Amino acid sequence: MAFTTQHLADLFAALAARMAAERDMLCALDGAIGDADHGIAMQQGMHAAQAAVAALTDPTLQDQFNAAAKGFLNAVGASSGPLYATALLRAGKVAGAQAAMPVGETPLLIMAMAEGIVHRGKAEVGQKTMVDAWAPAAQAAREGASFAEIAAAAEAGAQSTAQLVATLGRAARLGARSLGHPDPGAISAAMIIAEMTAAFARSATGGQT
Amino acid sequence: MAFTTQHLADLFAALAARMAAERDMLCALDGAIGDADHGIAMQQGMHAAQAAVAALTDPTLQDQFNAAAKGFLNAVGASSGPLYATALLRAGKVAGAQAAMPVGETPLLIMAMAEGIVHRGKAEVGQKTMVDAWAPAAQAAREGASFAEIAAAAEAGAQSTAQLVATLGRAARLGARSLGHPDPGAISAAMIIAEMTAAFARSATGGQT
Amino acid sequence: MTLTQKLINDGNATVDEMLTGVMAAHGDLLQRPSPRAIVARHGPRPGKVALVIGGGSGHEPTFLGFVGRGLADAAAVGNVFASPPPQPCVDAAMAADGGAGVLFMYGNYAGDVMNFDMATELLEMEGIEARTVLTTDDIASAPEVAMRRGVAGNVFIFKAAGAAADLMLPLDEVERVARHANARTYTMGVALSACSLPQTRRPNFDLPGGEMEIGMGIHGEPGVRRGPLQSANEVADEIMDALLAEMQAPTGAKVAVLVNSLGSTPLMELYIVFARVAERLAGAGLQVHRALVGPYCTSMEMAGASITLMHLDDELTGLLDHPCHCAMFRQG
Amino acid sequence: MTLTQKLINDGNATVDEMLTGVMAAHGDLLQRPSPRAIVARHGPRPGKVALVIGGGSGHEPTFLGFVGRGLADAAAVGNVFASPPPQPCVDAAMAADGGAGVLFMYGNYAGDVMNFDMATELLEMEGIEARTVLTTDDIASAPEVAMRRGVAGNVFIFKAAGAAADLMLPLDEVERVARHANARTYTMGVALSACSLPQTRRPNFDLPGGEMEIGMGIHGEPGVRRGPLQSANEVADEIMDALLAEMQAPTGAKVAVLVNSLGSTPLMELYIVFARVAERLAGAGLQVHRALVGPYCTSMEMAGASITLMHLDDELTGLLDHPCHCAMFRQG
Ligand SMILES: Nc1ncnc2c1ncn2[C@@H]1O[C@H](COP(=O)(O)OP(=O)(O)O)[C@@H](O)[C@H]1O
Ligand SMILES: Nc1ncnc2c1ncn2[C@@H]1O[C@H](COP(=O)(O)OP(=O)(O)O)[C@@H](O)[C@H]1O
Ligand SMILES: [Mg+2]
Ligand SMILES: [Mg+2]
Ligand SMILES: [Mg+2]
Ligand SMILES: [Mg+2]
Repeated sequence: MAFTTQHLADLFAALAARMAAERDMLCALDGAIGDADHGIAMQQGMHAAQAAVAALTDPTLQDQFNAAAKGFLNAVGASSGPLYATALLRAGKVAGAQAAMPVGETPLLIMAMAEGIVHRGKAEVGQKTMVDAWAPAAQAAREGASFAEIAAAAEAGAQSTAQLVATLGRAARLGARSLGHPDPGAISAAMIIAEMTAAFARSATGGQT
Repeated sequence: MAFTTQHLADLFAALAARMAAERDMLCALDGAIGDADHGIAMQQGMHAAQAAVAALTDPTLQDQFNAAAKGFLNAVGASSGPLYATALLRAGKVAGAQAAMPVGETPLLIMAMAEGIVHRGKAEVGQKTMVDAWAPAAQAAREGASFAEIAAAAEAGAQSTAQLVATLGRAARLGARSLGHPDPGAISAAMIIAEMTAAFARSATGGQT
Repeated sequence: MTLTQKLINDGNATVDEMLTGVMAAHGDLLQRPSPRAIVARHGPRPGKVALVIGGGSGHEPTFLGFVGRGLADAAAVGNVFASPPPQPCVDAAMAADGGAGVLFMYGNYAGDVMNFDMATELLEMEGIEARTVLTTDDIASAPEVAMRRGVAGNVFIFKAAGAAADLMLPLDEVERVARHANARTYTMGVALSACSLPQTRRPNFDLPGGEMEIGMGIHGEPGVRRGPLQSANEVADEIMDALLAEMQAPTGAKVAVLVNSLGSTPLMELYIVFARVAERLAGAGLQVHRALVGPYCTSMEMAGASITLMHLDDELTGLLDHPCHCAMFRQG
Repeated sequence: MTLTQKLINDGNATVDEMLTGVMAAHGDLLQRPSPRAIVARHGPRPGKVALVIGGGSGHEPTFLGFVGRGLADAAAVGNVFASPPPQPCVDAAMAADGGAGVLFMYGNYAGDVMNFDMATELLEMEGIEARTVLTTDDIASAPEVAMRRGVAGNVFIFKAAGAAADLMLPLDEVERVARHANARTYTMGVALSACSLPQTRRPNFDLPGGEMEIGMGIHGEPGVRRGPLQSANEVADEIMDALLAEMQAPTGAKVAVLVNSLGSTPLMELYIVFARVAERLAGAGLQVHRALVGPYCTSMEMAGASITLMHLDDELTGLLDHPCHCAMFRQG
């Protein structure tokens, strides 16, 4: 079974819809420890990514990831922009200039995105950032876990950020006062990973999106 | 029985206390058709008048009214300032440079104040201003009505302003929209006249304030 | 109901404490000859008509912010939303007097008229001639011009008169210019929230969330229409329709524009409004010669904005272009 | 819960519509080479270091209001409270480049650092050297200076660097001046209400009536202490105690002071605060060389204020005195 450009286009549409639906909730989370705009950044970013991908005519998977990266970055800026743009570019490199990739290789996309985010933001696990969702997901992927397990690892990592003290990003200045509040970027990351793994799983069963 | 400088000093103290107590209510009335500050103007004005009078050493009645006029005007400005300053100066002229006046002549003070207010503001009865309280009170005084009747005339006049359309002052621009709201200056005028006539009546019975 | 959040000490002392701060910050430009009179250090001079403005506080930078060389020579400062009493008007006039007469300019409000008129009588006794030009730019405040309030258009009207005085024109001329400027200036505003007097810290009217009031006065005097809050473009269009109809300027005419914040409406929103105003003016074939955008005539923390158009001719254009150097308004 | 009252059209279009208005109002001073880049018409010139500032919108007049001859050559404009992406930073830098290098200056926020750093890499490919000086004046935002946020002190810090660039100093010198200015600038603020993003129109945090938060960031980032709203003097004293302790200036030293509104706090309150600040400075034996009072670095309609002190030396004094002519900030 293959993960095709059609599947990827549908995935970006799903991500845009999901971020639009979660916008106000993510803003509220950011309001507690940051500047209340994370939901807007993710909604605008994924909307732009989806639109940029939809505008392509018979692209390769890499074309799609590159267009999504550029669209996301230029629409958003902020912290999320460079982080997700780098992540998506890395994913594009892995997917390559082809119209489809084996579903069995899609976990590499999660790993590549996690690396891109760490490369750009220099964050380590435990600093209360989106890395706390991406790193465990990548780790699970590396260990050959199922799509469901990868998503679960991301979700657990995201939830764990409530117990962490931020040392990077806007929340860093809060120190101990960031305790008890999950990191908005980690929460949105878990949602993204959930959408991605669900799309991979659907493509595995050949199911239409 | 005489109305003495002691009675007048006590009257200004009573007026200051009354305006302080009614401040927020008068502001609310002014808020409906004006700029919401009438209670502040009357409270500050009567407070200053009372303080200026208290500062005098064996004054005549006219000294007291003049000091009150100056104190009120300089503390307040606004519309109320010139109107009440002029009213108090006129009252002082009538009271004269003496330490007491016959209680039977005190209605002349009401008439003089009403004249002063009309002189300064050029308002006529029916224009929804404090004149709608002062004029009927002065008319009753002219006709030899009792103190209670004078106060009642002022109160009736003040209440009648709710049915009037303003043509002077801030409320004038409202036109018909000022209908239904009493004029704050007329309401405070009725309170002042009530305090004054009560003080006159007390002095008549020789009662201490 | 909670009290409005204000950074103050004593609600009855706000004006005097503000003036202490103004003098501490701008002592190089301003003097304070008496507690409620503010005079320009570099404006008044022998032979020059003294332009003296004033009114209630709470509209800062109007009035005292416009005292300075090239604009007003002095300002009389009242309590919040209350005309100053006659004495500060007299003090301001005497301190600014250059022997060429005094022109009082202020918004058309019953209280201000009574107090400044008393001041004029007192100045007569001092042998100083003081004349008065009332500003009446708020087209929403009454059908007849003579009954209208003076609001944000003061900035342009005072500026024109101040320039005429700075050019050493005689009192007759400065008065003529002032009336001419006022006659060609049109303002209309919209309120999105109330403001609160510092003494009470309670909203001076209530405007439910989701509503706006078109034509509301800068003291919260009721306006002409209350309705659901509309978009910036719809609001700008409603106001511009009224202003353009009133102004009756031929195509090709030049205008000065002020998009003013009533207080808490931020620059971002003012520029969004200005974008539409500029479109509408272009559509009407009018040229924007000068544009001011910002808080020029406020009502403390009231949310909302006003739009002012001054219909320029060559004389007014030159006067608006004249430099001025005030503590809160700088040009040229 | 009702939505915050804003005079806007589309919550997602506020920044672009604002820029349309800014260009309509200030086309004589500003250019817009790309949608989110604003460049001074009269600033950039051959041989001059290009000072390029930028950051999220919602702080107007910061940043774009400080673009003009004598101050910043260009600004990159982000979404509300969001760093601009790299492209507008590149566009602003290329438009302002005079062949003597580019200095990026902006507040120290994770997002801005990532985006401007990407822009720097892109400029390298164009053969343009861009350096960066982060502003870190918010003493409440972290103990270590390097982790602190840049807030209202930007006005003085950018002003000093902009003057150095206008004086045609080389990149090394402009960078040195910028770091020196930042190292001597200290700000702390207090919030009395939240602000709302135009997309959501919901308060970005909740601060119950009767409370204040000391040290809150200009994006509503939580501060150092929340407590009952105190008097202007108590608040000013708490902030001044902290600023003076950080600044460690010897008696007789000169300072520049900014009392800044976060948005809806009116001039009356700022001057009441300034009165106390001036008292405290006099008490500490410090001289006020320059005082700014007004909305210079805002958070849309947030209520509150900040106090900034810049510890001057002869070099910084001269640079602050240097004239500048920006759309929203005029001096000399
Ligand atoms: N250096 C970093 N590395 C990884 N993630 C980061 C970093 N800095 C911030 N983040 C993430 O970005 C999120 C905030 O994103 P967003 O609100 O969109 O941007 P901003 O903070 O500029 O408003 C944080 O919740 C955090 O997860
Ligand atoms: N020309 C006038 N003659 C008599 N009373 C007047 C006149 N103009 C205004 N008033 C009175 O003044 C009152 C308002 O006083 P106040 O609120 O203290 O002053 P301001 O209107 O300047 O805020 C009105 O309610 C009205 O009764
Ligand atoms: Mg954020
Ligand atoms: Mg009133
Ligand atoms: Mg008033
Ligand atoms: Mg942000």
